[in-house]
Amino acid sequence: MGELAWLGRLNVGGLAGVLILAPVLTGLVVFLVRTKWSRKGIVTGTGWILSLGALALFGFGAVRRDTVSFMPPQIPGISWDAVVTGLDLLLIVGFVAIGFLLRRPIVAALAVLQAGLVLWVELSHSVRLEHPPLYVDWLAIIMVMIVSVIGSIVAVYGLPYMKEHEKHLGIPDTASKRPRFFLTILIFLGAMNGLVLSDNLLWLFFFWEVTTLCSFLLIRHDETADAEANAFRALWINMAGGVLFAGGLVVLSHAVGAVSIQRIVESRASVVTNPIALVGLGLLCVAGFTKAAQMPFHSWLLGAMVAPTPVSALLHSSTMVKAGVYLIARLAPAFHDTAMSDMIAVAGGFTFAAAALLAIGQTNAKKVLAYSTISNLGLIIACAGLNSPLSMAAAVMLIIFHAISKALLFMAAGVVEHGIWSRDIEDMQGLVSRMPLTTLTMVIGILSMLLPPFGVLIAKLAAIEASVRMPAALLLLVVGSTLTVMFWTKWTGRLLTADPSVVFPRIEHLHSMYFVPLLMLTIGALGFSLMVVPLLTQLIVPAVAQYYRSVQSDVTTLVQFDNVLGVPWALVFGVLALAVLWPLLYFRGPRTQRTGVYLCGEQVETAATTTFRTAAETAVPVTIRGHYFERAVGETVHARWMMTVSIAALVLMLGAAFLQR
Amino acid sequence: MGILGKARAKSPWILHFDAGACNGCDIEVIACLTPVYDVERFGMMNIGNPKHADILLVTGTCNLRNARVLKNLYAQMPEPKAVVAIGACALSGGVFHECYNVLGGVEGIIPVDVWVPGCAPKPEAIIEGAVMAVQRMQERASGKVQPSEDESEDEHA
Amino acid sequence: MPETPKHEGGRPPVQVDNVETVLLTDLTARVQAAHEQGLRFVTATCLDAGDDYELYYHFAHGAALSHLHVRVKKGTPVPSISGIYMCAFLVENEIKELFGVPITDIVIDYKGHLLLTDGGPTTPMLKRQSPTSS
Amino acid sequence: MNPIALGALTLVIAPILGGLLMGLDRRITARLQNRLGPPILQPFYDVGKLMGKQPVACNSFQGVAASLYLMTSVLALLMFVLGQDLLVLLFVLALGAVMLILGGFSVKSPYSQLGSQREVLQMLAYEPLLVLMVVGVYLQTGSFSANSVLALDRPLLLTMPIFLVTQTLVIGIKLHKSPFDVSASHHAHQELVRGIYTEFSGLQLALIELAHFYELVLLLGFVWFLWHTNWLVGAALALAAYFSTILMDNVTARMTWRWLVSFMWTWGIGLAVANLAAIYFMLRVPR
Amino acid sequence: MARRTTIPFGPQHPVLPEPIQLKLTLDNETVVEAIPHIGYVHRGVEKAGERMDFGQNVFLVERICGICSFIHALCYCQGIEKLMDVEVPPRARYLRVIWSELHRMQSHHLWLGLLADAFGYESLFMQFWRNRERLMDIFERTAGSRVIISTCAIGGVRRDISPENLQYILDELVVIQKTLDDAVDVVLNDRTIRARTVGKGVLTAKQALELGAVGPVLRGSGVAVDARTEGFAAYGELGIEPVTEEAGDSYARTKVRARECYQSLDLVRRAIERLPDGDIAVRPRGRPDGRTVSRVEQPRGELFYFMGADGSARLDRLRIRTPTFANVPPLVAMLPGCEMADVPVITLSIDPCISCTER
Amino acid sequence: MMLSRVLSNLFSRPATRPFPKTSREPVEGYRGAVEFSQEECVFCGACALRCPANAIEVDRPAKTLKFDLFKCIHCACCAEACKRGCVQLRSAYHPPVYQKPEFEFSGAPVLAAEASPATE
Ligand code: SF4
Ligand code: SF4
Ligand code: SF4
Ligand code: SF4
Ligand code: SF4
Ligand code: SF4
Ligand code: SF4
Ligand code: SF4
Repeated sequence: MGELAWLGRLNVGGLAGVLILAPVLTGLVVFLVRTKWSRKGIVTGTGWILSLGALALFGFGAVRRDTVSFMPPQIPGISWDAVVTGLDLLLIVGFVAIGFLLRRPIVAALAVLQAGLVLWVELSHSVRLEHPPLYVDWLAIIMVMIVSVIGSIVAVYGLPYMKEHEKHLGIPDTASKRPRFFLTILIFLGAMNGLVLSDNLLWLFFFWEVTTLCSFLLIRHDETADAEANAFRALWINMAGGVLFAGGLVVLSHAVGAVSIQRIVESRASVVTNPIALVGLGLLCVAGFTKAAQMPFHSWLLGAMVAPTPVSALLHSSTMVKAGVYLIARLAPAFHDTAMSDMIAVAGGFTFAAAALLAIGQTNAKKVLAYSTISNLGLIIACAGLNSPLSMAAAVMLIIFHAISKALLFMAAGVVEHGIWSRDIEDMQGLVSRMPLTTLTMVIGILSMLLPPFGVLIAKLAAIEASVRMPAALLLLVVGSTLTVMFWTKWTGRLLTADPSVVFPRIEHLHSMYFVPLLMLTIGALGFSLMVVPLLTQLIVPAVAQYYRSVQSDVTTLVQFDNVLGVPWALVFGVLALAVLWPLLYFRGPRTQRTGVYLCGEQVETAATTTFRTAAETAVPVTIRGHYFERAVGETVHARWMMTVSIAALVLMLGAAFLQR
Repeated sequence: MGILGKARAKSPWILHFDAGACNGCDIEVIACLTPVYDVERFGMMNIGNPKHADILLVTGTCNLRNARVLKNLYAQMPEPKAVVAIGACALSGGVFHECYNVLGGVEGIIPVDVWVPGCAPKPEAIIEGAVMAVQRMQERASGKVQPSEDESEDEHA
Repeated sequence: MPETPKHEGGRPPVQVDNVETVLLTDLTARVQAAHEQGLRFVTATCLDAGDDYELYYHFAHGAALSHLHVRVKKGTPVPSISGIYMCAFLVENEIKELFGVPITDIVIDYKGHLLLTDGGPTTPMLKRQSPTSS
Repeated sequence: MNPIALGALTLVIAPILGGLLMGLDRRITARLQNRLGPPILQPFYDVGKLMGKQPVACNSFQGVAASLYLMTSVLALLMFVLGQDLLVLLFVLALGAVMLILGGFSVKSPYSQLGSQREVLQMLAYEPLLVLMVVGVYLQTGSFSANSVLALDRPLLLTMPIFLVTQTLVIGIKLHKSPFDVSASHHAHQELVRGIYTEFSGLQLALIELAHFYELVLLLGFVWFLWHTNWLVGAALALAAYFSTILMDNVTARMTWRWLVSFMWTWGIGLAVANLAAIYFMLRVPR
Repeated sequence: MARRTTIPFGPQHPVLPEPIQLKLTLDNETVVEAIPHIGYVHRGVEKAGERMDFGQNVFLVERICGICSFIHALCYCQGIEKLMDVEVPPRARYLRVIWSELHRMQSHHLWLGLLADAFGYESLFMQFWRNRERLMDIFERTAGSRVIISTCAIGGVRRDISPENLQYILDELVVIQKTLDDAVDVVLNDRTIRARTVGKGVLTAKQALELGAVGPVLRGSGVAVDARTEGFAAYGELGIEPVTEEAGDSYARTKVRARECYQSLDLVRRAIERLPDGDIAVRPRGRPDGRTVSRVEQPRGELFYFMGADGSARLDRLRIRTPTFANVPPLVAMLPGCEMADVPVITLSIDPCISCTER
Repeated sequence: MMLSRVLSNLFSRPATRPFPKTSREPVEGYRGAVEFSQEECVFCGACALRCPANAIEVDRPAKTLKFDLFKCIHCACCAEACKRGCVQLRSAYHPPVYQKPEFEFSGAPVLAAEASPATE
């Protein structure tokens, strides 16, 4: 790494500044300069800036090989703390204004509550603010990479998407809301970068609330009644989460006397014996639950489906919900080996299984994706709760792979939506013969969510292996992963149901700005899975090691031969690839006779091949509806008990703070 | 050929289609599966699905409606395959040969390899017919006999 | 076998017991009445009697049979009784198809394709085939 | 033994063993039904015959599905004999099952479609049991690897008796035996014709049959595990489990998927969890 | 929720030995609608009955269906005998009962086996069919054919049964009854079978009458209708009590048929015991003239013939309403609401015979 | 119940008849293959008249009799009709054939023997 030594000397403060502020500034330019080409150029350019910035940060981390706490660049006369506090208050004023404008007093009330709590922390003398507010470690770097790269890909994909979207809704170019849309998106990305780079919880809180605001604006983007209602729901749930966050801060700042995550983690020994401090952490975790759309707070993410697809792709993969799990994972070492940690695992595991169950009953593709997100985030949280090196490695892997696959899936679903103007899985039957390319990416996306040798599954296996010491969580994970297989398989089955008449499907034309992002993510999903072992040994193990420094855990056992991470995954990949390729070559050409399907002999040969003759000699097409078991797994069937159980789990979780081990 | 041929001879899977029979022949076909006759001894299995079948057993007089089904089923069977026509009905229409909705047997609808006379033929005769069909299929696969299409034409020309 | 003149034997022709001949216009009402009495519908029979059709509707009460008999000119529409006895739909389709009796409003109407297939015979049960039939 | 040699040996022996066992099954089934039955080698004849059929396909994915199904079965068995991670093995197996299901889904035929739908439910019924069995292994050995079992000096059955039962049920489900043959059955006398297999033919079906050979050996291997200390007892146990499924096949009617799922999720999982709980409290696994 | 699954069930389908198609509309796997599509076995027998001479018709109507061919011939012959005013000798009437009841047993065995097959109980299928083979051997010995036995003729029967063969039948019946005991015990008491039949395809007595059901379908719903109580052949002398069950579900229909096997066993034994000596046939004189209806009880239910003759050698009209024809509407009414998996069981529970339905 | 039944099956001799290794003796009186005694026949056509399947064609002036095996339903009406007893139904069944046998004979010489060449 000799030639790259310069990376280690990078001004990390400046880099952080670029990662946080550049998108905000370019977003403003997009907003103000309203030409088609500038928008395309600037959004794409920002994507490059962010990606390169993230790469530079990665290089910095790789060369430095250690964590760095740092201050933002010093500008004389400016106290960044004051700026953040000011902006925070401004934001809260903004929320109050929104509350009044939308006649939603609850928003204003929550905002005022937040302001009060934040000021309490700020003004209480026990808080020592001298610790540098920003911090870089491997986890942060990984998060920045995800936010910057995947977020940028989604933003670029949003360019053609939003154009078609407005065409679809019949909005003339002059009244286009796209400038505002991209402004929000870019600010969102900046805020996420800020969030993961913050060490000071007050700063983190500021960025946290910015993401709340951005998501509100994005969900509301279409300004239909539906959008308004769901945006409001997202807003108040997340603001309630914000209140819990601020409340947790108040408690923590009093109990530990610090608002720096590092400080809190370092003082673990005193934290775990102090129920009050644990409750403070617990409140932060509950805030994380709201943002990560865990049960019982999951309804906002489902509602967020009304937003245009790029928004969903963003919310689900790299931003917003990931902020929630990030916070919990970030704090995990602080409550390592506590009963509360175990309860977090159970609560996460419950959401994992319950959301997977509900996903089975959904016909709306985006809803399935949403439940899958909720479910996977539950798994990540369960991993954080299990709080061991293996589980944390699983959590980090999940964060990475889930982001890639989910972004891919949402984007593919968006392309499909524009191809068939429906989100219904049933309408996607036989998509493989209509949109083969998109379907291929979608299928790879789905398979990468549930099957070996793809990363998500490897992580899931690691999670199960990590959970053996906790039977309750284990059972939930086993049940959840079985249910997961079910809904994904059903969906893929729909996609692949081809009419045998279509022998060589026409490849559909895809806009390059659709195609390239899809391709990048597909390659990402395949490539990262292929390289899961180096990824693990080079990146994740060091990250986890850094992470549990304060806990003194042995992470070297992580990669050993008899554990899931020791399987020669690349070899498995190769063998399976071979198994895919040879039949494609063998069952080809004139040797293989293409036939119609078996329809009990009454297949009509001349017409489409899945038509049969029936009563009164009429020809009727076979229609096959997928099974969704609405009566068994419908949302309404389970809503009540799931709510009850999940609320109980949270209460128990906070209560567990008082259980000394 | 060797091993493959042996395997083929020992594993004929059967598809039975009733093209308008009186059930007499059909139940005799089913009777072949039962303990007393047990055609599974010969590796025969009533597979019920043209895509898996090697031998098609046809009973019945055939009418326009079931003839198209018969053709479809036959077309869906992968080569090598053979057809056995069972009972007077499938052979000529039997007692129904003058009925208005009877085409008069399988002949001319799909090529037939073996004919089993009787009304209804005994299970023994049906088994014997199926075994003969296997031989015919075997010979055809090894090129000794013309493919079924041509054969049916010149045989009854 | 040479045809012999009809009704030549000494005995008078056997007759079906318990038959009641009704007018076409009364048919529906009579069937309705049978339905209300809880009779089981057995089947219907059609005969081609030259210029007319003869229709029998057979009912059963326990073991006892009773029959309604209707004579209609060919071409006269006959109302379906499948609205009263749903199970009559099969036999009515059959009569419509094989004899060409214009039965109207059958609950499930196979439109002449219950038993017969395009390209095959039409109204094959008629004694003398109409010139259109094959 | 040298792992490569062991793997190669497995590749060759497993299908022979699996095929013979299946032949035995057909023979025993026939005898249970008062018939003579086919020759023991019948499964090999069937596979050979299928390989020689003209290739027929509805789409090119079917071949991929069949091939992946075979490959994963082989892979899973190899992982088993090479002492790899059992949990991974199970999911490799699940990959194959999912691929077969997708292969069934890929054709718009009512029977293969409904068969696939039900096969999904079948997976739902047996997957948790397999995973729980592996968890039971972990609880006793502290590891998920198959090797760790061999290192154990007492038979697993002593602590995991229930799993002999659940494993037998799993074999029954996987082999589509009554009362579990909801998605496909060996003889096609079912409402779904041959269910998920309906549209596979010729070579594709041969691959699937071959995969069944491997899978059977693997599933019986799991039973054998329960008494690994004496391989004869283990083998006897495996054969007993196999024979039980055959017997079960012959004394029950096919049930519906609804029953299957609810039965396995109450009794199956319930008993398995109870057994695990017992182990857990007996052994007090250290955190 | 407009989206439904629409699929063909048949004509060629392994659980249906005969071609019939049900167009099934499913909601998930629940049947919403089942429309039968028939005509695959339609031959035109009624017309052929007007073309062949009335003596040859016996062999024609026998081949309407091979399962209870004898009873078709019986129904036809009894009708013609009415039209020709023929008195059938007593021995012939008893022999007719023997063959009819053997046919009924054979048919019920066949059906019970197919039912077992429909829910995958292969060993039970084998057991019933193994037992059925014994009956087939009896036919082969006594009638000269296994399936279409062709022993009924106008005016009596074509063959006598020798005393040795009567003893042979009695001996075989002992074995048959033993096996039957076993198998019926399973079919009625096995838990998995009960799970598949109890409560499936329920038809109330009112519905059954309303829909024109006949035979075990009607009796399974608790309505005691059995054409044999009319006393044709020798039934009047032997006496018979219709077998009924109340529940109206597939299980009740199964039970009716199982019990009828025993009823037939008993009838055959009693008929052999009381078999009178004498002629087995009278030579019919003259030609049929007039119109009549003839009714007998098939294994599947009441068989109804309407015959019109004008004194010539050929009939003027031969109308045949077979039991399955009457049982199809109840089937169409039973299927909606059931599970896809129950379609074969419920369909079989009417013991469908398509070749007779379509003639 | 079923369990004990199948288990006892397992240990008892299967019911399977080892056909075709050994075939059963044909049952006396079975209506199998139709056989004509060509020497005795006087071509009166009684059999043809009674045959429900029209399987027999007799040309009285030309003195030929044609029998179509494929139409025959083995009802034995011909045998009943022939008072000379020159149509009989053998008790062995007619074996399956690869081709339709032509069976025809006339007054003096036999035109084609009962031909089912492939059965041997
Ligand atoms: S379908 Fe797509 S483009 Fe249309 S409104 Fe929805 S998200 Fe926008
Ligand atoms: S919903 Fe339909 S009508 Fe409305 S904008 Fe879209 S395409 Fe046009
Ligand atoms: S040949 Fe005879 S037994 Fe066979 S189907 Fe025809 S009539 Fe029935
Ligand atoms: S009579 Fe019964 S066994 Fe025969 S084909 Fe019909 S349903 Fe099947
Ligand atoms: S009712 Fe059906 S089964 Fe009975 S003889 Fe008639 S056609 Fe055959
Ligand atoms: S076989 Fe007998 S009945 Fe026939 S033509 Fe010859 S002699 Fe006459
Ligand atoms: S046995 Fe019957 S069908 Fe055959 S030739 Fe004689 S009369 Fe004709
Ligand atoms: S059977 Fe004899 S008596 Fe009768 S028609 Fe022929 S030759 Fe004359």
